Amino acid sequence: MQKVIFNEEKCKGCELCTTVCPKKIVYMDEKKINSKGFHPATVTQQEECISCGFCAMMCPDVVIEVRRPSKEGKKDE
Amino acid sequence: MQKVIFNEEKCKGCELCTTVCPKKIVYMDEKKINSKGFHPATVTQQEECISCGFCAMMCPDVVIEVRRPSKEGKKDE
Amino acid sequence: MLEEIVIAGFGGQGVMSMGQLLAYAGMLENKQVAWIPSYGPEMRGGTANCAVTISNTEISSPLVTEPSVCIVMNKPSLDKFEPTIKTGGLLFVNTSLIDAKPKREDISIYEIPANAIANEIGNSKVANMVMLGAVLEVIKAIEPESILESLRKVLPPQRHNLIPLNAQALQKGAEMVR
Amino acid sequence: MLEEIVIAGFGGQGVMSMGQLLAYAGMLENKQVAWIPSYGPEMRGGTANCAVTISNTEISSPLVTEPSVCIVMNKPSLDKFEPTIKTGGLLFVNTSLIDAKPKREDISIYEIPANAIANEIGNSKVANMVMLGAVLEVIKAIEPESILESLRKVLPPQRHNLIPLNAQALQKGAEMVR
Amino acid sequence: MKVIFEKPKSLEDVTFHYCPGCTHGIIHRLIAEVIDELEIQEKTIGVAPVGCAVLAYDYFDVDMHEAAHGRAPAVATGIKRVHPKNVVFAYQGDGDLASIGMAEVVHAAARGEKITIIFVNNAIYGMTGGQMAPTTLVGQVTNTSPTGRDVEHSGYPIRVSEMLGSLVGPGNSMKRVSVHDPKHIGQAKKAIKEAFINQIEGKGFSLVEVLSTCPTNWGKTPVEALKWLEEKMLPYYPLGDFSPKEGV
Amino acid sequence: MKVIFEKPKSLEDVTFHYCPGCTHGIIHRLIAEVIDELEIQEKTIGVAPVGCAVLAYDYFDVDMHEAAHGRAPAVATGIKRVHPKNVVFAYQGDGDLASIGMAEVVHAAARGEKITIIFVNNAIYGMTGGQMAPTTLVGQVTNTSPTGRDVEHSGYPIRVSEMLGSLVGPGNSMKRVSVHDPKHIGQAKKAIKEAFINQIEGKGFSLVEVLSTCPTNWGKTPVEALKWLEEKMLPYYPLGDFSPKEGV
Amino acid sequence: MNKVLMKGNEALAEAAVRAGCRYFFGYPITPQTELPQYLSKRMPEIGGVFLQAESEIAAINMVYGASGAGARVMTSSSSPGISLKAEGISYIAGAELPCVIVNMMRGGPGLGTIQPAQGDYFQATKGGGHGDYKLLVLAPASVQEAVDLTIQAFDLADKYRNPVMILGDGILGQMMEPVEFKLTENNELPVKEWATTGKKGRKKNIINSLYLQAEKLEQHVNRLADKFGEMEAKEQKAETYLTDDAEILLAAYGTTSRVCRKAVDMAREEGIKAGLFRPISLWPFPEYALQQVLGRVKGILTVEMSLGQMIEDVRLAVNGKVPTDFYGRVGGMVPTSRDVLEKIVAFREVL
Amino acid sequence: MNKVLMKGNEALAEAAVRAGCRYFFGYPITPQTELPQYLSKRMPEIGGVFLQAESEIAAINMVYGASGAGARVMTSSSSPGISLKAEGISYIAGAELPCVIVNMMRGGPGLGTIQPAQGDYFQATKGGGHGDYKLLVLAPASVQEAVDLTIQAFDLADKYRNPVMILGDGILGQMMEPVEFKLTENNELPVKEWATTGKKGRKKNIINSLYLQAEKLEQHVNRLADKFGEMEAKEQKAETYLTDDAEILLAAYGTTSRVCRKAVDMAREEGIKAGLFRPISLWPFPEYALQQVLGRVKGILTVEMSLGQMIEDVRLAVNGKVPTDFYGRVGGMVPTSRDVLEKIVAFREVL
Ligand SMILES: Cc1ncc(C[n+]2csc(CCOP(=O)(O)OP(=O)(O)O)c2C)c(N)n1
Ligand SMILES: Cc1ncc(C[n+]2csc(CCOP(=O)(O)OP(=O)(O)O)c2C)c(N)n1
Ligand code: SF4
Ligand code: SF4
Ligand code: SF4
Ligand code: SF4
Ligand code: SF4
Ligand code: SF4
Ligand SMILES: [Mg+2]
Ligand SMILES: [Mg+2]
Repeated sequence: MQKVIFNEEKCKGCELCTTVCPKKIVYMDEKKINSKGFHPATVTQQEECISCGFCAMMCPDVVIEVRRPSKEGKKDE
Repeated sequence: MQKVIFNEEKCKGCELCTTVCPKKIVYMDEKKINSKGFHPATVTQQEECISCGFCAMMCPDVVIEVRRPSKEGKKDE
Repeated sequence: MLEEIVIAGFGGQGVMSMGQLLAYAGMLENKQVAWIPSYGPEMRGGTANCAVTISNTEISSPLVTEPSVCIVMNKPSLDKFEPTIKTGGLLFVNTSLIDAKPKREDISIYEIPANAIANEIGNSKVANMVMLGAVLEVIKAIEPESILESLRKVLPPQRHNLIPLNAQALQKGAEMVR
Repeated sequence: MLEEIVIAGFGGQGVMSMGQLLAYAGMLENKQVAWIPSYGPEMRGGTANCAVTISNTEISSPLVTEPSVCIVMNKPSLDKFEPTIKTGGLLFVNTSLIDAKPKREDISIYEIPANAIANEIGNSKVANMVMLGAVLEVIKAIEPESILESLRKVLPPQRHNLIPLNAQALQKGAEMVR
Repeated sequence: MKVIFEKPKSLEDVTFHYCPGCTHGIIHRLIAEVIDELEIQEKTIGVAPVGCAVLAYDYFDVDMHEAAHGRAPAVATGIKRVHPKNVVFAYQGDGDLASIGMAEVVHAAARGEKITIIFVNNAIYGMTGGQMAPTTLVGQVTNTSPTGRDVEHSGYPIRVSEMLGSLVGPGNSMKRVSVHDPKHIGQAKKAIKEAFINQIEGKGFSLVEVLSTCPTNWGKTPVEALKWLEEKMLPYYPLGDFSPKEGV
Repeated sequence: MKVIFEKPKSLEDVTFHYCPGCTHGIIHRLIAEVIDELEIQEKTIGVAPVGCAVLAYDYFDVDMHEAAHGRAPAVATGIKRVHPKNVVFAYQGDGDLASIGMAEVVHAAARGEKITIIFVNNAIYGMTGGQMAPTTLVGQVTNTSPTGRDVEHSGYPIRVSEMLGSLVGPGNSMKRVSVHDPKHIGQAKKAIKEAFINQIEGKGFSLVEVLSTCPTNWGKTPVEALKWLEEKMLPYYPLGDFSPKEGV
Repeated sequence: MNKVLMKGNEALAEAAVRAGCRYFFGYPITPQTELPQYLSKRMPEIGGVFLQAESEIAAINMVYGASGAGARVMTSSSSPGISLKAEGISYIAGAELPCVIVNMMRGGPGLGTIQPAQGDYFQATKGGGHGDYKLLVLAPASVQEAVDLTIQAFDLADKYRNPVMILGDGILGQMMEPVEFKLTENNELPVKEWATTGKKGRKKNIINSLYLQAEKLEQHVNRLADKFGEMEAKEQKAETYLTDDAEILLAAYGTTSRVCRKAVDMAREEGIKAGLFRPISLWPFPEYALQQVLGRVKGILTVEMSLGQMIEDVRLAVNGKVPTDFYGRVGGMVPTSRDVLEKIVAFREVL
Repeated sequence: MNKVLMKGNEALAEAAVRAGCRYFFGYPITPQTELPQYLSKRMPEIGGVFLQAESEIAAINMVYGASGAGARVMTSSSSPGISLKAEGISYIAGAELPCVIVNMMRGGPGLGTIQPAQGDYFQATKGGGHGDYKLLVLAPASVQEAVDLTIQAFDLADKYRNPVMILGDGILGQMMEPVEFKLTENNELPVKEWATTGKKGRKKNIINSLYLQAEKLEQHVNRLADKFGEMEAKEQKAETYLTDDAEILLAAYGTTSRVCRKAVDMAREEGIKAGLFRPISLWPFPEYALQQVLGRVKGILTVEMSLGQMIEDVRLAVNGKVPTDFYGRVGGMVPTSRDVLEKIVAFREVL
């Protein structure tokens, strides 16, 4: 279940998203490097994410999409 | 004894001086006409003048010179 | 027919409107006309003048440097324009305000006490129309009726009551040179 | 002697300063030199390149469109500049960052794993100097010592401690093509 | 799954040319979100400045007009007078608006021109590589104030919102916001929305001054830059509403 | 006999080209009186505007520089930076200063430029024959606002002193005065003197806004014009000191 | 008869209205101020907008915005004010937008004087602003022609998506002559699909002159060049007067052309075969028309109210084939027909 | 050896300092920004003033004030910024004040691009501003020449009391070459009795370009004309390269002249007798020098980074005696020597 999705090709590695996550789960993936030469930000502990959207609000490059799981019992909209 | 002296050639007949004289002695001399075609302002009742300088302060064209008689007993400075 | 007319005087003597009326009347008579003001630095007070050209054929230049007719309403204008008049041209002098005499002998001179006459008929403001009446009577280029027709077009309706006065002024002016 | 050198790479790889050092050293050797940056719209990130001309005689044009020597530090630069090299010219490829192979057969190609060597001697930032060492060894136009002399003039005193490292990098680069 | 956050429709799906961490990108997004939310994409006309945001016409998916340096308010005025029912906004930097374009913005405000200006104050000339701006802080080092902005030589930085708010203009609106953290980003968006609504309701001129970073020319990392904004800029540029007091 | 009042030394003995009753002449005289009283005739450099006062260089007996329309503050800045010990003043009309020259005056004030500006606000463009100025009153008929200045179309008149006073500038001084009667003329002179002193003491930028008449283009006699100034202009343009509050 | 007696400035303003111009942005300056003043009354009557801008720079940039928004729009000024518009004009030309710009020239340089002059010919025809662009420049010699050319100017501007300048001088602006407005109001204005009107129902439109990539800008400028080439081929306009047998050809535009026309008459009276070549389009300069009347011409005398500007285009057009001479007055002075006649006589002697 | 390796912009700035310039007013714009940046550090060191103005207009008017006050003063900008200075430049020329104005041209029109171009030749030489005035326009082709001409520029400006423009392009500004500053600091600047310094001990001075009376303005402009005539006689500067036996003559200035010089070498290698005529002063255009090298020339190819501007002056100078052709790149593109060579070959065939 992907709550935060990073469009890694667009990421410029500025790290702003990492500073605002209340769960501290956004980190720079030093192992990857995109075609512009940046290490992209990412989240692996998706389950920790509370879908607060802070990372996305802070991202200057519209890299991040955030979703919230439907309430239990409801179908995905 | 000339307390107020009008440089009539320079007068443009605007009448501003006439409105501020506390003694109401400044008037437009309809009988004269200067080379620019204006009736100049003037004062004939020089003795009435209290040398307040208002007419000169108000004149936009530096037409008027004002003097005050020396205090009695003093020589002209 | 080609008349190149210069009209000059103090600002406020109505020299600009005199010129415009002439041009307007010429246009009404299907003549070619042009009117040029001098929009000099002397915008505040001082002298004003304009040039009117009236012609039966296309006007090559509307700029008048050697007028065939010159109307001077005050002394400085006489000094300035008398020397420019074409040989054989006409000079109309408002003797009410000009006591000096023109010097040229190769032109025809008409002396009109325009302000005096205007005052006579009751309004010093029509001195210009008195002058114009005299000019039209001499040059015959424009009918006085066309001037009145122009006035009717130019003046706002509420001021049409002034037209008889103007007609009278034109008339009086004409009489002076008959 | 006329060398027309193009140096290209990512911003941050030190291509501009490589070019300036070359020009400076050439000047110290009393040669004619010129350095031109491309100050394109790609000012933020992206590629950077400059051209250096070194000559014994007056330089007619400092603009280099057909380089005799080309140094490429990354892949986009290889793609862009390989086709421009003069027949018989030299191409220096930083194989640490470029895995593609040059295609031209009418030029001499030198493959230098510049970043790898720089890391070896302890500082990835001197990859450009490694590259430069190799180039100088081949073209012989400029003495490595002049490069070091230039560094001494250009660097502020407190950073002169970096000079031995740079010397070593030049040296290592040269070894690669001996 | 409900999408909480995605690219707004009025923003083109392209990569900005801005430097990493430059908050121009955030501000662009906020404007696009507001346009989407107000459902005015089809009647909005944007004016791009000369400054780092010069390519804004490639980023907003609305009709766009590239202005001359500093003249965006005049260009926007021309557009608005032709299409009074459309929504016209201009995006300007501090060099663009507060230096070369000072006369144009003061007069657009004085006329109560019904346009919206998003004024990005990053205390420097970004595009030309870091020269002093009229909003550069006292003591701030730039490429043309190498020893720091000196009051004796260059005076104090201009507080644009306060200055425009001092003009008589009962329908005008001037607000200062910041984008240095999510909370302030939320407030900034609200202010931008209100500014557009001010225009749509025909009240008058509206301007939102957004404090923004220029990591590249400040010589800081993006994260440091946000901190600098908060610590140095906020005290001199207080956030708030500087709209003219009612009454003439 | 003691001379109470005569032509100041720093005024040339020529006839102004101004219309009868135009208060430009009074303001000229006050400036010259102040120069005389401060004994700075030999080190004063004046900058003339483009406006009715364009010939000011012929009237003041000090070194003079004719500026381009609206640019007097920039010209004065150039002079002052070259001769920081001289006294530099500029004389500007409301079209000159508040319309085309808005950017230059705002920036001279923001820089705290040590110059003095005498700003003659007559609510109209005098020289070009009576067009609307940024200071034309609401409802005032001019040649380009034939049905009266309309707020919806042209906004409210700009209060220059208040606006410049809103800039941070601890050494700056902005005052508004009038010349519609001898009492106010006295106050105006005092303000002009203080503005020059502010410069001489090296404190900062100083501006005196003088409410003035334009009988010709207002279509009034000189006496009516003074009355109109008093009755119509004073309520919108209150006299007083609008210098920035102390503190940054 | 539908003629009315009007000042050049006012007639030109009314012509703009008749041509469908509904937006005017300008700033007062003598000797063109009657033009904005007229429109400040006229525009509201017809639902148009007259806005007095804070400066000439603001005015030209408002024109830029309004033109991009699809309007027929005009601005006017006189010499120093036109200098201030230089950057904006370059932008408008670069962004390929139509508009009409009026310059009623006065004496320069600097503040100069408010009297008439023709010292801005170079500025108008060679480009006062930066970069390679061209204005179509039309120079009326009478109030009627000012009206006719103004109406054409709006159509040409739309046709080429290029600014058109009407270049007159203080005399043309202040002079009254009878005029007839031949066109009834033009209701069918061209549809402008490129304009910023809101992207409803179509892809977004961008008005722009920036091309960061040199290659792209070169393409763009070359496209402009093609357009300029087309204008040069199609839009040259000139009038000739007694050129068939002329041996001395006068070349003059606008006000001086009328002075020269009279000088030609005077010369003919003295038996001198003089003729007049009057460029109506200053750019493109009517070189073809000039080349065609060279037949018996032994010399060309260019007369301008300048130190000699159009003379260069005359020389370029004749390319050394005919000797040229120049007579000019400057600083607000207007040459008289008699002066020109004297010059003709003197010139004839040295030929 | 006293050579240093410097960027054109910085070398030019330092040259100004060496020439005694102590006042700089400017506004940032690519590709000249290094120039003000350099002076923002340098001026305070030597007791001078660097002031970043609020705009190009403010900058040129500060220059106007400072120059009137007697200072050696400079401003610099690039194309759109120079357009904005047009009115101010006309004022400065009209008021007869000395100053140096640098234009590092970029691609236009409009916002264009920041890449190099030569599209402002007309603007510089024919007058971007209104009215009859002329700038002395100098076009360096190397960093050393930029230094030398800048130093001369200040002297020429003072000599003629006229603004002098240094016309370069982005390449000249950004390029590094070794330079030598031959002059030591010039301490003996001319005394300027006309300057506004306070009227202590003398009659008042007035700096002005207004002459309300047309007669007075005409006198003034005619005096300017005399001065321009003197400059035309004395200040033409050009360089020739292999022109003695040249059959094809290239004409180019600044950056393109260097491209052409190489093209001449390449052509000579192929046995084509090519030569180069390089104007150094663009105004006055060095027509005498050009006329002198026409000897065996069969055709002149003008090469510019524009749609063709200097070509008009070339044509005016040769007055139809030699056929001319043009090759240009625009929008920030720079012609290559090989392109020029191809053009030479093609041109030779049609001659
Ligand atoms: C007339 C003109 N002058 C100067 C420039 C150069 N220029 C481009 S952007 C800019 C300043 C940008 O600063 P700002 O407006 O603060 O925007 P930022 O880049 O900081 O977002 C300047 C001076 C220009 N393009 N045109
Ligand atoms: C660049 C430029 N634009 C316009 C003008 C025309 N002009 C001369 S004075 C003036 C306005 C004068 O009004 P103001 O400054 O209020 O002075 P006033 O005459 O009322 O004293 C204008 C628009 C000009 N000379 N130069
Ligand atoms: S949405 Fe909130 S919790 Fe989830 S990664 Fe982003 S900032 Fe962290
Ligand atoms: S904020 Fe955006 S661009 Fe920056 S690191 Fe995070 S995802 Fe990447
Ligand atoms: S000085 Fe005073 S009292 Fe005397 S005339 Fe003048 S106003 Fe009247
Ligand atoms: S105020 Fe002066 S100008 Fe006016 S009437 Fe009196 S004396 Fe004459
Ligand atoms: S230079 Fe500064 S403002 Fe411009 S994109 Fe980079 S960080 Fe942002
Ligand atoms: S026009 Fe007005 S401001 Fe100008 S001199 Fe006349 S009254 Fe004074
Ligand atoms: Mg900024
Ligand atoms: Mg005024």
